[in-house]
Amino acid sequence: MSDLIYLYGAYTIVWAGVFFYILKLHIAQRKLENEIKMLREILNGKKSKKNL
Amino acid sequence: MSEKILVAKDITKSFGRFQVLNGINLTIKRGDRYILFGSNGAGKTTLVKILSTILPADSGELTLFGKKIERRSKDIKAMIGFMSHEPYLYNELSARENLNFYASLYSVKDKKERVESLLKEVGLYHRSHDKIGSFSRGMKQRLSLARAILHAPDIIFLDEPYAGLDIRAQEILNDLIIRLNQKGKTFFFITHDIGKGFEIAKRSGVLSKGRIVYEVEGGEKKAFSEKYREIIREETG
Amino acid sequence: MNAVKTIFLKELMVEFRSKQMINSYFILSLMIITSFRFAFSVIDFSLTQLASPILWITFFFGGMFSLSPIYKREIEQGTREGLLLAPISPSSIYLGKFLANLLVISCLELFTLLIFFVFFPVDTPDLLALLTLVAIGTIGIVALGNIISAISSNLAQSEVMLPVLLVPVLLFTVIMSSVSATSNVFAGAHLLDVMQEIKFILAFDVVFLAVGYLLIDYILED
Amino acid sequence: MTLKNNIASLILGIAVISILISIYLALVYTPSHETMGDVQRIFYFHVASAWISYLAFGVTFVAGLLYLKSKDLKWDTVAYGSAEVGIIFCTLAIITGSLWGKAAWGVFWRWEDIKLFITLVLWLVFIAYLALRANAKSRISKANLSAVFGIIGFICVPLSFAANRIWQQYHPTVIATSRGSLQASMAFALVVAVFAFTFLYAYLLLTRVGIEKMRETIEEIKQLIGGQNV
Repeated sequence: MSDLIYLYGAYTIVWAGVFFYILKLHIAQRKLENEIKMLREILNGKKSKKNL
Repeated sequence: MSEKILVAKDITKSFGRFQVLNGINLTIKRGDRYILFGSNGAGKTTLVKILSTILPADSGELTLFGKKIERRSKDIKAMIGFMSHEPYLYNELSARENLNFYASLYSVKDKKERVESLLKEVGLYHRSHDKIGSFSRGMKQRLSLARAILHAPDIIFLDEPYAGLDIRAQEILNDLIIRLNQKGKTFFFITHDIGKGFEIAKRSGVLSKGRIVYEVEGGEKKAFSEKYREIIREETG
Repeated sequence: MNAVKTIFLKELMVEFRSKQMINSYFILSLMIITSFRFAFSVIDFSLTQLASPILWITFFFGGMFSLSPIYKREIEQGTREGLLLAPISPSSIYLGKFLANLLVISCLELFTLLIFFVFFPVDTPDLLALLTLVAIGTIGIVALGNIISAISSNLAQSEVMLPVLLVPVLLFTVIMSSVSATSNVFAGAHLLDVMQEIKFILAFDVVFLAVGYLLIDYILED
Repeated sequence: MTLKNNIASLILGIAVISILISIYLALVYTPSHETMGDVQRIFYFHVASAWISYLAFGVTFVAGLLYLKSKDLKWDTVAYGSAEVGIIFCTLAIITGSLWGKAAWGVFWRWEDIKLFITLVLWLVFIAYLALRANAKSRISKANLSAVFGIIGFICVPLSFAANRIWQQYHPTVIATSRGSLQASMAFALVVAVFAFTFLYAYLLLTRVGIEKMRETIEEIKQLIGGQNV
């Protein structure tokens, strides 16, 4: 039965690996989305200033 | 004087997200001596590399000798000479071996006589057996010009040819260019230095932010350099 | 064809004047062979079994590091644009360089083989089989080494990147097949006995040459 | 943008549901293996990870070819994203494979096993691929060089797979452990696991490519802002 430790190990590694990768991607995505939003605002602000 | 040998239409080029050339329009006729001025980073080297077919453009149309340029068109390359501030020569080889190598690449006829006469023309005949690793910058540049005109090209591009040359070497280079131009060769230069090229230009232009913003035929040096300074001031804000 | 010959001759001339490849090959192969010899002088080992891997590791590392300057020196001297300007196809640059390096490295390997037999005197009943294997294995090393050298010369840290890129592709294809065949030859096999390996190594050679011939254009372009 | 997000959510949904089903199938529905017992249940997700890594590297190969043909950087982004996702699954496959090996053979790694070997070669090739991209000097040269290297690396694999069979003749052959013939229920669980992971891969690739595109948008906007400063 001690072999089961390998089963637990394998499942833990697979799902933890997938989970952390997805997490990492989502954090990166959020950060970039915010950055784009911020930059767009700066850009629009500049445009409206120029038009005045 | 009438045949258009180079026509560029809306040439653009970017490196990744960085737009270097923003739509270049340019026509060069046979027998021209065209000098394009521009500050560092204006895209001069990129432009001359595209015109001489080393680099492909992203978009736009380039016609040389009435033929549209596609990827690596060999017959057009044989009609182009290119001299850069890099000599494109092998330090391990002698002056003669370097020229022989390029003569074979271009399948020059009567290779031997052609190389001999060019070595004489650029004043390096007495050093032709020495490895060019020992040559001065001016000597290398002269040999580089010999390399560029080896295959009797119809148009010769020069990329900052005066870089690192002393006044004597500059004079020799200018003499050579004018002599060759009188024989019917077309020249296209780029440089950032108004002091050195303007005298021998038939036409001059200014490249700024990836566009040719000013062109003049002949003209006063003083007026031109004032205009040039104005453009550069505008560029840096 | 003319262009290939011109590049071939230029490459040989530059190499024999600068001796970049030749020097690094000699030093490296001598180091590897002697250090293996010293390492195995402390333990008992079977000469026939270990000779083949040692020989190929020497060829592999010698070839790898001596191939590193072949495109890099064109870039450092600024002659790459000169070649790209010329009315020749990039494939002939690849072929010319490949043939020149093949000649240089083959000569170096023959010399290495002599040193090797002095240090590791293995029986080789069929010398022809050994030489055939060395020849076709070398074609593979040089064909792929040329492509990877061209790739790494355009990268930052090119000295590190060359082995990083070359090892996974070369070691598990040409080198392992050659090691396996050569150890059979040392164990007494004849040319016909190792035909299967030879076919595989030849297949690798063809694939690498074809890839280099077809794709070198994209590598040389900036 | 929203349509794309919807598609991504749909794919993620399918992936999550099918993963839950496949976990149930793998842990509960299938019987214990005759000789290996419950440890054999590693096998489903091990095979699925390995399959996804082959698929991902295959996508990198094809995208590399398409890039060289079209010179469209979009394909290069796909190739890069797929290589990264492939490395993740390849790593998972190697770890689970060696755990399975420890249970089945008593050792973590058998050099004689051709599938382990090829997976390791692929892993090394694509680690080298990522290292190449990290050291490229410009965007274009990154795309060109990595496409060429990805092509070389990928076409070497089947050949080295075939050649490996010949080297094996001279290795002492370890008795091959027979997995036994797959029972129908086991085969079904495996198919579901592969299906689930394929959707997981599709979702990860979409997200990864999306992130790369956002990075490029940011560069673009920054240039626009910089341009207006003058």
